[in-house]
Amino acid sequence: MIFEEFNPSEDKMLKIIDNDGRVVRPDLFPEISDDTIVEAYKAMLFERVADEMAVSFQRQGRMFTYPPNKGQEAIHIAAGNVIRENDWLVPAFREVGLMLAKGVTMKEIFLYYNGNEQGSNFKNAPRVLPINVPIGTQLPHAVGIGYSIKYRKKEDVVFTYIGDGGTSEGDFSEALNFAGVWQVPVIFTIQNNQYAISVPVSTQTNSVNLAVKSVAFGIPGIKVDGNDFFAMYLVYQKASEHARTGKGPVLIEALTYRCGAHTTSDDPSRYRTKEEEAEWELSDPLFRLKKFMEHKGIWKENEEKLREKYKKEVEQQFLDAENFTPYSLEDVFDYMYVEMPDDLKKQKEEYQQFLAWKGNRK
Amino acid sequence: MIFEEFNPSEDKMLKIIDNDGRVVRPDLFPEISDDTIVEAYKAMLFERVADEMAVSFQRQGRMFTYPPNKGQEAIHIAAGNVIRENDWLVPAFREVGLMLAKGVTMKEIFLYYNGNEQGSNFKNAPRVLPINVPIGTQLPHAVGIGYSIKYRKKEDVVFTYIGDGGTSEGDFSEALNFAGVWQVPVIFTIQNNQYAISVPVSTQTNSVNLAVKSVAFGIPGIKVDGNDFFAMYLVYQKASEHARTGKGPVLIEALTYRCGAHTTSDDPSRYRTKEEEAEWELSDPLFRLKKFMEHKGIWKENEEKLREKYKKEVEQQFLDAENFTPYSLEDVFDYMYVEMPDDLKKQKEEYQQFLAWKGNRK
Amino acid sequence: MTMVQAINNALDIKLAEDGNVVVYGEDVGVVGGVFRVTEGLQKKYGAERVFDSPLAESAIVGTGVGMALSGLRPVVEMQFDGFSYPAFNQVISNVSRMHNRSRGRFRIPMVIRFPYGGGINAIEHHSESPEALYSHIPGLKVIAPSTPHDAKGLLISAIESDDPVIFMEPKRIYRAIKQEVSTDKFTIPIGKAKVLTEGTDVTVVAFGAMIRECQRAMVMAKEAGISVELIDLRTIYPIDRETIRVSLQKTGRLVVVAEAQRSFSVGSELIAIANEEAFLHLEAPPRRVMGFDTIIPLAQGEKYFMITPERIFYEIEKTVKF
Amino acid sequence: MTMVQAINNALDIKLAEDGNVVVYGEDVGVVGGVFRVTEGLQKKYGAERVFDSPLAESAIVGTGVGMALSGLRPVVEMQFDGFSYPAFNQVISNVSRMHNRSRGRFRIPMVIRFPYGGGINAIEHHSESPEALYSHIPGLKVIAPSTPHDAKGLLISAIESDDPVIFMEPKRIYRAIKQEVSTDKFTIPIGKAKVLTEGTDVTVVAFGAMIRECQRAMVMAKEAGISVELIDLRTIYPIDRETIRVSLQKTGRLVVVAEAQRSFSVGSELIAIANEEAFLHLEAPPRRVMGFDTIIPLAQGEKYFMITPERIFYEIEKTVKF
Ligand SMILES: Cc1ncc(C[n+]2csc(CCOP(=O)(O)OP(=O)(O)O)c2C)c(N)n1
Ligand SMILES: Cc1ncc(C[n+]2csc(CCOP(=O)(O)OP(=O)(O)O)c2C)c(N)n1
Ligand SMILES: [Mg+2]
Ligand SMILES: [Mg+2]
Repeated sequence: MIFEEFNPSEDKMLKIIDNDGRVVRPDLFPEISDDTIVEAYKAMLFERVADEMAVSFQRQGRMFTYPPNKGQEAIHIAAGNVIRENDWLVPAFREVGLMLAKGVTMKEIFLYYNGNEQGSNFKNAPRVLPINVPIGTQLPHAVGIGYSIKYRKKEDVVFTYIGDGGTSEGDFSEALNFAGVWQVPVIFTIQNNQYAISVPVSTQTNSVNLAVKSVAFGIPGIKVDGNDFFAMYLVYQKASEHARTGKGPVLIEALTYRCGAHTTSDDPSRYRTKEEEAEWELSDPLFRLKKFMEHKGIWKENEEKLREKYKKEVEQQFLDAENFTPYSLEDVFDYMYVEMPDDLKKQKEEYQQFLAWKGNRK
Repeated sequence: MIFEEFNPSEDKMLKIIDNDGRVVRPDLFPEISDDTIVEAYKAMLFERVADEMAVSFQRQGRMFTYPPNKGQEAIHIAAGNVIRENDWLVPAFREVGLMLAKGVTMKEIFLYYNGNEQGSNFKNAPRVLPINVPIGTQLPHAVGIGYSIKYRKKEDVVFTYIGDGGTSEGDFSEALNFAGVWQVPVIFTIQNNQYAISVPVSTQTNSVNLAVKSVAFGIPGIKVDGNDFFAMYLVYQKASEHARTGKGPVLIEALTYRCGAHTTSDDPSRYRTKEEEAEWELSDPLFRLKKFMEHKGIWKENEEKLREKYKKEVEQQFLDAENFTPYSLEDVFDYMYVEMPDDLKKQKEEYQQFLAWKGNRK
Repeated sequence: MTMVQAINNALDIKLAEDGNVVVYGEDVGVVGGVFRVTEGLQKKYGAERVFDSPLAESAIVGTGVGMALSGLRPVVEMQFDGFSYPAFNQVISNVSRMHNRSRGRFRIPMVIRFPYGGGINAIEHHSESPEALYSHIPGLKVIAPSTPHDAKGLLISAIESDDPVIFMEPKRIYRAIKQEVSTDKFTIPIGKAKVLTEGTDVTVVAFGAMIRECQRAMVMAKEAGISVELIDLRTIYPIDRETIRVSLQKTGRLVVVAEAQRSFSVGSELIAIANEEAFLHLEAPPRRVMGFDTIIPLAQGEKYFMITPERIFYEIEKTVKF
Repeated sequence: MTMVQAINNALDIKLAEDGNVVVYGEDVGVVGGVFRVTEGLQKKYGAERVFDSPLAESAIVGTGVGMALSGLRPVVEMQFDGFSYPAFNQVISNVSRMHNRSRGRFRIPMVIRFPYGGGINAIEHHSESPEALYSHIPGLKVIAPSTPHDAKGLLISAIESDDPVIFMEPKRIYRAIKQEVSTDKFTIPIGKAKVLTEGTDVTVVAFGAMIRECQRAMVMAKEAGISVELIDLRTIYPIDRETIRVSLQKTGRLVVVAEAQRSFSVGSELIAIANEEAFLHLEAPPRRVMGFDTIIPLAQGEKYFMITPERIFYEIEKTVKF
């Protein structure tokens, strides 16, 4: 079993293809069709195009702050290939490709970063939670959902995400501890992209790696090359099989790199070197998967054309978000409660009176 | 080094004498004089007598709720023998013997449980923090003090305590993580007395033991027989040497048993068996140390007489607490701020007016 | 029934009636809670529905959010008022916001119960009245009953509410008041105050354990010829403005009685409401009979901090004589 | 100087003057904070005095308690208002209580700084105004400056205070206001409000970023012939009752302007104070121009939630015309 072979206490890491797309562990290569591989690559490409465009929309002043996820696509698309319709996704905020795989649309994501809560009202993804901003607080939610699943004797699994920095929050440890005690079907993924804004992992913790934190909670943990699509695919297959068959939670550390800025407000040149960035570029997940496909001769598409097609799709989604129903006063008040208190109704009315006064005044 | 030999991942436990007081690991027997051993036993006996009397004062209705520590004395007195005057103690609430060793008096402890904050104003123990009630919150304080020590390039060490249940709180993990990153001189002891009120350790966490949680924070951890005075003495010697020489924090799990109730309001028969209690009685730390001394022929005192003497001492301390200056209105107000706001002064005055009115009324 | 029994009965009824209800927290399972509020429920409904959790309030509440949005109706216990704070971030960032954040896609039908208040000679952090903190948080409803009957009816309403509820139980009167309470199911609406005694000279607003103290003060007031209208708030957020307005239009005088520290409190809010709703009727400055802006002292100091009937009477008299 | 520069300058002065001052939090070291408030300080004073911590607010504050009681003067940053909540338990259970609990044996000369408030089109949890939560906690002092000059003087006072201080920085005007500020050391007393403009018809009380909005509203008021007395609270706890009393005795009318949700808020408290201090002078019901009791909406909804000069004027006029 991979969870035994890749013991995080010994700082081992699961890796199936190298930076040049060559298979280094053929014995571990997952069962996966060529078609699936090609489609996965396309999904990663789509995620990347969408991300680049999001950054550029923000630059154009058409969107507020946005956190890019360039470089982390293998994790998302591998999970997207394993996660089932009835499985739950409890995201942090950098899992766009996986959210798309679950039915969230770029329009919704743009709407959210455009400052409209309707962007969290995923119409076709009832089992995806909104993006979670207060770091770490999402993990107990995942565990609670896991409890519901177990309570109802279902075979669903919860996928949940956190960053390397997030592992320092108390909620991270509390959630993993509850998951261990309750033996709930939750797959925790730490996207270790090396930084929490400007703070490197070495300032975040003194543990040998992040996967090893699983030991404190008595759950299996494994460190994986997060830029290796096949390694991530394998680990998600094994982890979801584990969770789905009642064997409890799993902690995955996916080693990756945040190629972009923390958000569009951040300037990484203040805290990391060009050399470091260049080195990580060598293990870019798209590059590696493409190389693999080329070696195998299964890549037949024209990437530039694909890019153009995706750009148009993303553009349309963005326009749809821009042209979304204008934000109304109802949007401020009407979702606060299932049963709105009278006080709140009155506050709304009073504000409407002010608006009327204001209208008359002009 | 013991931290390597007793690897918590393999669930090893440091133990030097057995339940019959026989040395099972002569190679690890610490350097310690016979006198020190005898004095340590006396201190343990004193702690036990004080504890029994506290319970009985509470039963007599002369004191409010009190948390007994019977069975955990070896941990406290071993630490008391290693801790230095300039070292800090950041307690939870069951470390009475160690607090006494640092200069706290039973009078102060009684005063506290009698409902007077002056019981935390330790006159002769400037480096002992008050008892800490909100579980886990004391550990970050210990780490902060550790930071001060390191910042000032001192050689002091911080001893801090938590229970098995407390390891589930977020603050436990956050504090240990900070300690690992900052490499501060803090010795964390988990007094694993098997229960958090009624909840057994098995419901608290799924980890193989509690010492192993150190792995998550990259600090040395060790599981020790907490009812074995010599094991605790050795581990505190090694841990404080480690911390004092700039090698950073250590996590100790001291395996013990809370022989009494959680507090005087608790009834353990509701959640554990007489058999379990009887079994743990066999490893009573006083019994074991006494046996050791008897084998070695160094115990020459009359225990009954000692008990009587200690009882008198404790009784006197209790009377001193009972006869402490009556609680005044000043005690409510005057310690809130170094610089008291006018508002608060006014509230106090208004209350005094009420008291005057009340006085006139009678 | 005592209040402890009434709450137990409410949980029992909802556990029996609705398979989605689960009850958990520290020590609530095997021993039935440190106050025995959940006694017998694990035996009756099994350890999957009534259980002990690890000692971590943030995760207790946080897992509750996950359960609630996936269809369960968790009723979680914080062992004491002062130990609800480790969960504060989950409460303010998620419990209260998930419905709004998801535009109604997810509901959080969750109850967070805890014993609150002083007067039982407890150790530090066991005597707090944090209603103002929770009532300031939009998205929550906050309840504090004053009798066994109300506790039962309000708790059933809280469990049935699709909005999250903070349910504060006045521990001081957990067993101090006995009352006939029907063992049948009944509910009491959230957000409605109750006029306990009608009167004409002054309106006294209180809740929880302070109601009994007010009633004692009213005996003194009666002797002094003062007619007090006593309102039990029952729900602290949303406050029933209507009941307060009607009363103040009659009496023109307001005294708020609560244990908590007085600044930025339920007392402040009630005075603001009195001004907004009945300014022209006010004949005397509303008064706050509340805790000092100090930490509630340990047992020996409670005699100063806790609100006594005499002190309430003193303030009532001042208000009426103004 | 902008407010960011003024705060940086205050920290610089105290770091230079007092070897016990240390500054830390998430991203405050290498990059100098996400708003660059601590920029350059690590370079100048070294990574032992100005540093990045792991991402855990509870431990940031909790370690600060340990540092403070052992002789340091920690100034810690919570990266945003909405991320001060994970540390709430440490603040309410320890920061505010250690001095009282130990009967003055330990002091907590600690400052917890964070940017607060809305109006910058931020994402969720980045636009909160939690002053009521912190002001209700006994043992703390709570400050919110409205100008670069005040920010500097008040922060130096806060760092020198032997009591713990919550220092709320109105992020919306971090760089929006430039002002001549002396680079010399100066302090501004904690607990004193400032009358910014004298007036006779109505007293407007505000703080932080709302001062600027009030000043804009006052232009409209002036045109309408209304004379406004504008008070900048500066310290939110303890509130300067005296300044408010004197003003209300003159104007008889009160409007409170603040961004936070209105229930159980600084608005409620100020109305209570107005009643307690100047009841007989009040000529109109005091009004709260505050946020709704809703979660502050995402950017597109801020136009409704944020207090505009026009809305302040509207309420001023209502109050004066009452
Ligand atoms: C509780 C909390 N504190 C601080 C922040 C501000 N913040 C947003 S992202 C971030 C860094 C997160 O780092 P990491 O967990 O590694 O995730 P990444 O951004 O690298 O994906 C911080 C500090 C927050 N969102 N929540
Ligand atoms: C934050 C918090 N939650 C709950 C409590 C109530 N409480 C007091 S002691 C205790 C159990 C502690 O168990 P453990 O950590 O094992 O220490 P022990 O009592 O066994 O020494 C609990 C739940 C508390 N004091 N603080
Ligand atoms: Mg990261
Ligand atoms: Mg224990």
